[in-house]
Amino acid sequence: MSKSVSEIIKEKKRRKFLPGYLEKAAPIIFGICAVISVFTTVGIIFTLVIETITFFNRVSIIEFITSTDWYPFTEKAPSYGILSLVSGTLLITFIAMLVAIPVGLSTAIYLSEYASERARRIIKPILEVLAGVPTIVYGFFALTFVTPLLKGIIPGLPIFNALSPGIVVGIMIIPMIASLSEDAMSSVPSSMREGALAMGATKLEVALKIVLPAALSGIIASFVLGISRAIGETMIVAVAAGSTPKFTLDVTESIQTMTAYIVQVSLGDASYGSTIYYSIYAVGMSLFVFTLLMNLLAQYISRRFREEY
Amino acid sequence: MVAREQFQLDLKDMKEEIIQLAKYTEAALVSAVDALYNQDMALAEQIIEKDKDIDKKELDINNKAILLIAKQQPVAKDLRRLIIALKITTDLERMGDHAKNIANATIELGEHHLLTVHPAVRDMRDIAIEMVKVAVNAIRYEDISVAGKLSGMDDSMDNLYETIIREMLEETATNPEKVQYVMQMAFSARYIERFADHITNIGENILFLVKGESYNLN
Amino acid sequence: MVAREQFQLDLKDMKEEIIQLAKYTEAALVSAVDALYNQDMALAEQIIEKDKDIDKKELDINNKAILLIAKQQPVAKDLRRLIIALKITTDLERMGDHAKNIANATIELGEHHLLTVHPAVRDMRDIAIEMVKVAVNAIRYEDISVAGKLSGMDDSMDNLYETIIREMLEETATNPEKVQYVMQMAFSARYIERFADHITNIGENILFLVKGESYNLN
Amino acid sequence: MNLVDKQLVKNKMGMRLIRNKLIKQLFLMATLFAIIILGTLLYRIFTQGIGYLDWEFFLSFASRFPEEAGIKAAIIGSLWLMAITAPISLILGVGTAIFLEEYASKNKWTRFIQMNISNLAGVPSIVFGLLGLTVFVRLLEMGRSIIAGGLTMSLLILPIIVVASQEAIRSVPNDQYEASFAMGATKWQTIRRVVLPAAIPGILTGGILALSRAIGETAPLLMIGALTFIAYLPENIWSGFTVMPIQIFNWTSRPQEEFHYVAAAGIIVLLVMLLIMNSIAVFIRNKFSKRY
Amino acid sequence: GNGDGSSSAEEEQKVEVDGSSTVFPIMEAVAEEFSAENPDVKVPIGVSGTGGGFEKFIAGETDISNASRPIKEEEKKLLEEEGINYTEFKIALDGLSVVVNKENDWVNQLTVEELNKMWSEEKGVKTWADVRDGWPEEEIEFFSPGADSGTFDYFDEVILDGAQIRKDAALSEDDNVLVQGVSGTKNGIGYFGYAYYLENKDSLKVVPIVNSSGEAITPSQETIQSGEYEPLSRPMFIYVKHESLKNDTVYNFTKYALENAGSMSEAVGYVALPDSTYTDALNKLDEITEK
Amino acid sequence: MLTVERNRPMASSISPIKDNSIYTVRNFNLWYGADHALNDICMDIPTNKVTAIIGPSGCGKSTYIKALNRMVELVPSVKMTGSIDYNGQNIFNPKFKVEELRTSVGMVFQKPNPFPKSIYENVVYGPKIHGIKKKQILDEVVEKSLKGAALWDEVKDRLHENAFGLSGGQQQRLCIARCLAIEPDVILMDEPTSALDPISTLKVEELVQSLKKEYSIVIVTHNMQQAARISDNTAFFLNGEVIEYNKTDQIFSNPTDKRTEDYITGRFG
Amino acid sequence: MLTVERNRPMASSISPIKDNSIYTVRNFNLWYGADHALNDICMDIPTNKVTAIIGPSGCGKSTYIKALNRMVELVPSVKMTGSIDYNGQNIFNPKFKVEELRTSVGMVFQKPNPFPKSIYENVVYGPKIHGIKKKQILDEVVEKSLKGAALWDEVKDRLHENAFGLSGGQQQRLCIARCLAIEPDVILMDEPTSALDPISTLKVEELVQSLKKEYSIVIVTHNMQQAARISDNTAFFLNGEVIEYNKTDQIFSNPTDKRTEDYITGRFG
Ligand SMILES: Nc1ncnc2c1ncn2[C@@H]1O[C@H](COP(=O)(O)OP(=O)(O)OP(=O)(O)O)[C@@H](O)[C@H]1O
Ligand SMILES: Nc1ncnc2c1ncn2[C@@H]1O[C@H](COP(=O)(O)OP(=O)(O)OP(=O)(O)O)[C@@H](O)[C@H]1O
Ligand SMILES: [Mg+2]
Ligand SMILES: [Mg+2]
Ligand SMILES: O=P([O-])([O-])[O-]
Repeated sequence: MSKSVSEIIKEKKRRKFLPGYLEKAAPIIFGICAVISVFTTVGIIFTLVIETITFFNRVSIIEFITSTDWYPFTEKAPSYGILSLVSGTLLITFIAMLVAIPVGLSTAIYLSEYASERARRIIKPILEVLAGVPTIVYGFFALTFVTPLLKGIIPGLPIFNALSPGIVVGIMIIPMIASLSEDAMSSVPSSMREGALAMGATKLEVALKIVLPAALSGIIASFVLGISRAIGETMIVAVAAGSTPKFTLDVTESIQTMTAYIVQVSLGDASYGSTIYYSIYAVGMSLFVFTLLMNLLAQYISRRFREEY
Repeated sequence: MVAREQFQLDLKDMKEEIIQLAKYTEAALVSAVDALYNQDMALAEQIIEKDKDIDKKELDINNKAILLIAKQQPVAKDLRRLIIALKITTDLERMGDHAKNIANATIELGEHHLLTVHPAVRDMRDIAIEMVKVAVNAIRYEDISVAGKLSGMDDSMDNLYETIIREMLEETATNPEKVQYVMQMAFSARYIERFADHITNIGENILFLVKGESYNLN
Repeated sequence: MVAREQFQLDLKDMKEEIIQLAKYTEAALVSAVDALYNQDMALAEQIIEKDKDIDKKELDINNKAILLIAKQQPVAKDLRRLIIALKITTDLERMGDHAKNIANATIELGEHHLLTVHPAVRDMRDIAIEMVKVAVNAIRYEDISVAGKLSGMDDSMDNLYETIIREMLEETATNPEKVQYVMQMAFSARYIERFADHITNIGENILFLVKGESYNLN
Repeated sequence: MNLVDKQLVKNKMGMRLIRNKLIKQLFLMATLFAIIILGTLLYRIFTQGIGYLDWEFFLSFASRFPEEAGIKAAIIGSLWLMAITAPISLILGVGTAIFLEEYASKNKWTRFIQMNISNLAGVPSIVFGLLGLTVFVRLLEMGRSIIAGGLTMSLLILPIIVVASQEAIRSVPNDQYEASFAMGATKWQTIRRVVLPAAIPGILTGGILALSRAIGETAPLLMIGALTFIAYLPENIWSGFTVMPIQIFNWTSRPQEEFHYVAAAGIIVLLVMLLIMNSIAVFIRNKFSKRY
Repeated sequence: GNGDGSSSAEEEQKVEVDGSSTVFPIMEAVAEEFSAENPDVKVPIGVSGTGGGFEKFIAGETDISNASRPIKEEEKKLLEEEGINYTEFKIALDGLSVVVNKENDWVNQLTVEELNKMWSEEKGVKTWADVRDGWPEEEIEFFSPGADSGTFDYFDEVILDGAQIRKDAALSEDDNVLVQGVSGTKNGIGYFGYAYYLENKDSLKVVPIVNSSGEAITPSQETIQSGEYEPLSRPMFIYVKHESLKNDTVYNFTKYALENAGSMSEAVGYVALPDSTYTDALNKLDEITEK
Repeated sequence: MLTVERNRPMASSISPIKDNSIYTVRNFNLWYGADHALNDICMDIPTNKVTAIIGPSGCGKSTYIKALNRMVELVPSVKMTGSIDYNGQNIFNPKFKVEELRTSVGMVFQKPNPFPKSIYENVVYGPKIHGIKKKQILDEVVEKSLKGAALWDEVKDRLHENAFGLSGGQQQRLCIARCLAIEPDVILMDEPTSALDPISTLKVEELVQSLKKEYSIVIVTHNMQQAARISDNTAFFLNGEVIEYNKTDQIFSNPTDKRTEDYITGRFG
Repeated sequence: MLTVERNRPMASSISPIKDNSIYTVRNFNLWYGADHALNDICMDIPTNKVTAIIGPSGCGKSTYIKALNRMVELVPSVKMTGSIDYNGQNIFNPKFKVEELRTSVGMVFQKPNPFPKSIYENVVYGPKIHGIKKKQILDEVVEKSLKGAALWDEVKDRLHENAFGLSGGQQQRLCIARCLAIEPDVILMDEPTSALDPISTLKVEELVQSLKKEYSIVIVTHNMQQAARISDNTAFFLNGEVIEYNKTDQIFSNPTDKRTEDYITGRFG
């Protein structure tokens, strides 16, 4: 070598200026990126709040929060009681989670603890496809397949009901819960499994008493995401639950969710500037607050249950 | 916190065994000198027999020390403890040999010879035994102040030895026929002198153990 | 793959140094016997002086061996190599001492004494030197077949020694005034005999090195 | 003293093993349940749609005749949308992730941003539609253009990408940083040459999965008023556009049954597209995932 | 008239259409044909709903707004405020068809009063027997388009006079879903656009409605066009911005739409207006543009 | 699948002592797919002794002890022939329940792997899954096991804190306590100190030596001095074979096989 | 922030030899928050020697060598006083660029940490970030560094394969090669063999010994025998203080301080 590397390096050092600037610019650039995410939230809140204020100038906020009647379209005495939309949303979410959590979690446990590596490699992508099917497809699946099936079991079940779309929303989020929970469970170090197996534990005991608790925060995170998806799901409900806002806990009744309402109005006839028009922002705001609370709760829970390893 | 408990115990055991061995050699010397004085052939034979035990014991301690080195990776003082165990036992074995040599000389001299043993030989023995005791304490307490004493004692031993040899030679000059006997006697004195030298070596070893440097007390 | 290269080198160096030391003692013995025969006081003095080097060398090898044990955690044969290094050097040092003792005897005898040295002492020396050579080979090649030979040689050494002592005593009987000289002479023979004993010890050590068990060749 | 009753342990063993077996079957059934449903769904879609799936379908615009209706505009529209969404969301998302993981000191502000992001990930897509309508379409006067749709979608999937990228960056072991710093590399050099290359598989996988969410989304685009019929291809980011899910939605709500089959054909195309994207993600995951 | 305006060179050849999803199929068909003849012209059509369409129309974003109901007062006011002049054109008719299940062999016709009685919240009809004596005492199930659709609006206005529709009616935004509902429910009754009935003739039974002249009329091309089928026949509109008509492309498209609306609406399942209506409309168009 | 392939004459290395054996391994072979990881192992493991297994990386040490409690079966591609008798029963006998085997044969792993639970819960995990529910017994078990693992004094005041708060050495002793809680007969240890610092290592080593009064212990280690320090017998593995199996003192002072010597003196193959 | 607090009389342990020193550390103190991790360190590190640092876990060994190339600053809560001179220049002098320091002071870590790139790319990482782009020079650098790290023969035919395919020991030597590529003067090693098996450990040890001809090496280890084997001088740390710093032979045969002796003989505190 003509010149030693360290000499070359010293020479280069003397001549370089640019990296210094890059070095200083980088955190600022990335900081701006981060701030944009904050702006997104600000944007959402700003958007929602402005229009929501207009709405509450016309409709009493008390009525909005406490009334159980949601009949915005009657010209004579429209009533805006969000509770019926909330109950619809909760009903769907509840049914969905009732389906998705046991099935999704069971699937996750099966894949992570029992299935062979090969089976896992095949089944997981299949489940992910299930997650990718457009929701409108699920909607018709609920209406034309699940509802008739349910009618066989529950005679007199109306064609529009909360049960069928609830189940299908559940089916739609099974892959999400299964896949994320499986990720959480398979990232539990195998040394822990070995520790338990070596004491004579069965696979079931390992799964339920070791892996599940250790992966709990990840699993709860998957539930939360699932619940968020269920709350935010629009098309399935719009197609199969009817669009009758009702304050009810009866799963056989037709209901309407917050999201379905927003879509209904935004595709519908209500004129711009009408109270109905502003009501979608109020509903959107409620939805946002709803998910915010949910997420805070979830974060609290997952912090509480986190088992560090 | 006391760590390496087992190793500590092993080292302690070894020390005890070494002290034991020292005591054997001491006993051998006492018996040997007694046999010499009393022309006690049986005792002499017994000493020769018993020396085998001492040899075995030496081998034993040796092997243990080597095993401990192999298994415990000792360093510094621990290592020196084991190294001097090897050295001290070699010395002790030689001391045993010297006692045996005296017993051999006793047998060589045979029963009923008329030669009186030079009384100072007893003094030599006494010094030697005193030295063994000192050495045992030095070993037991790893005490260099005690070990230092050995050097002085060895000096008086050397003086005694020279006196004895001189006086015996003078005697030979008057009793030429006794030459062979005197020779054996001289050798015996020499053996005790060598016995003491080895004890001095033990002292040196203790110094090495404690200070980590080699000394020459002779 | 050769691992622990440095350690291997260190072990080899140590072996060379031991052989070197053996050669020194050999030379010392040769000189000592020469001085004895030729009543060469200067040479004797020189030997006594040189013994200090041997002592230093012994200490040196000793320390190196201990350091290597401390630093390299040897086990099995490696460990035995270092252990016997300790033992062999002790023997070699003693062998040097014996050469020195002969030189001392030479000085004690003084110049111009009329005593002729027993010619067999030369033979003893020759056997001893032969034994040193054998031992050096045993060390160098870690060869037990060679080491085995030492036992036989030591036996002829012992025989020679006994012959010499016997003949000298006979001579004394005729020349009682020479008693002191004979005694020195006898001691000298004894020193050579001990010299050989130590070589036999070296053989034992090589056996121990190779076989991992202790033997007694004496 | 034996505290553990060995006999008891032995006795209980049988029951435990049986329970293990039974519940395993239960888990297996749950897994099969999901798969059977998928099978049913796909079967229905394929039997309906396959007849309409020909070359023409890809090369034609929408039409009032089911036989002539095609998905060209929607596919191209979806691609345009992705062309906007992908770079914007990736750049913003990865940038945010780098900021949060590498530069931000762990204080209240970063915690706030962090919480904000994980919260955004849970906000329903329709709310993003409202945001896009108000901010991009109206406030910034972008109209119902590709850019407005793309930006809306970008914001929608931004949190997903941020979280995935953070995860990927965080999983680059600390010793990699140390190695780089110890050679005299600067922070930015370390990020660019060590962290990002190592994190890229994770980022891409997360990114593709997020994009496949975006490509199937209907609601927010309905909100901002994406078009339904266009008989031409968009020319630039200011053009109007339609996307596959909207086209499918439109077809399904037609009275003529034939259009429902056309919709099924559209769904097949969408599914295949999703499948391709997922496979790419899986491929990246398998191919580039490095074990530390 | 083809573009003679010198301005056409620099103006973009584009017509922005948005609005009702009901009107969408007609305009889609028109645009499809128009584009085939004028490949350089772009006619994007959105479906923001009638209300959403007007919103954009008011914002000045569109040239033509499709509507399945006439413009409302507040919308007019806003347009006025914005200074936007426009003209309303009827382009087709839809006959809201009242249908029952195929197995329903008792309902052969219904009067407006009966419909009113059945669909009102207050009147408390539960079973068929409550509607007309002799009909079975089986509970009726109601299906209706969503409350925010033009179809619902029209029905509500014409039959219920704007009163509250019964709350137990199953509402759906998607008329196909209603088809499914009625054809799958023995005691179901519902109403929706004529096209949805036409497509599902085989699985549904349409109910003749007694008109103001006392005749029970079954909805069909002829009865709707001729106006016999009333009051459930409703017009559909496009609103065109005057300002846009100055652009030849828009003018041409509008003209083309009015010329072809009749045939196109029939093609997609609606009913054409009488020819004269289109002729009048074309005249009006020329008036506006002074051509 | 598991049959004794052939009956070769028993090697002298089968057993270094004449005591009772808890394990009798005969002609045991193991393959990972086509990879022959253990080759014709014959080896008796004595009761209440510490048996060390040493050998270079990849020689099959872990595979071997994982075979002893059939943990190796968790690897899907594993095939085996030959027999392993535990207390006179072939562990591959279909009637022999693997869970039972693992209950009486405890295992401690290279990296401490406590469960992410409290110290208390870690220890009672075993008893609990085996159906012991009484709080009082569990409390006793915890105290006894932790004392047995020489950890009681250090943790008795924080039994309900998370086990991850313990130091590495404490975690490893906790894993040993967890293992003691079900009162096994044998404890298998796979390099239990290789993740620990020297102090913790010494503590665990001392623990192992004190445990052998009540348990038979098999310990894999690639720290030869460790094997030398704590074991009674040592087996040297190379390329899946037992090269030499003998009293530890013998192995470390004077091994019979050249390869053993090369290995223990750090010269390797 | 960085001032010489007081000028205590220099301890005899500052330097075991009279040679040139590459580092001169005086009264160096370091705190993690309120935790006093290094206490008044005075220590000269000689050129072209291997200096070992031993001490129980948590005594501050890693902290100390990370202070030598200022990697310790990556921990936000760190505060320091005293001086560290590198080649006569105070490394905390604001003019002294930390990147330059780290360029001439290489570091090798406990766990081999190659980048997930090809072997070639790993080695040229350093030169590349320092602006060397010429393929020909880079090729030479790769060959030279890999040869220097005694790895060339093993990998020369697969330079473009991923470094993760190498064994642990090879990875560690690759990390050393990577470090050599920018031709540092000093190499700091923090327990470079604690994650390696015995064979790899020996290889790395031998490499270290051969490297000292050209580099000054500081190696942290808690394997005392390793320190004994490969270092020229050894410093014993305890609770953030240098208890004894002397020639290695001296430390391991006859340490001056009782605590040193207790530590090296395995008796601790
Ligand atoms: N799960 C596995 N699949 C395939 N081969 C394996 C598996 N586990 C180990 N092997 C192979 O079997 C052989 C023995 O591995 P084993 O883990 O038993 O070695 P070891 O002696 O424990 O080594 P180490 O000291 O590194 O832990 C090795 O060649 C290894 O590559
Ligand atoms: N990042 C840090 N923040 C706070 N304290 C730290 C940090 N790193 C180390 N310490 C503390 O400083 C002291 C010295 O730690 P250091 O890592 O230097 O020890 P060490 O001698 O290298 O130990 P080991 O042998 O375990 O690596 C310890 O008490 C440790 O708890
Ligand atoms: Mg292993
Ligand atoms: Mg450290
Ligand atoms: O889409 P609409 O026709 O119901 O307004």
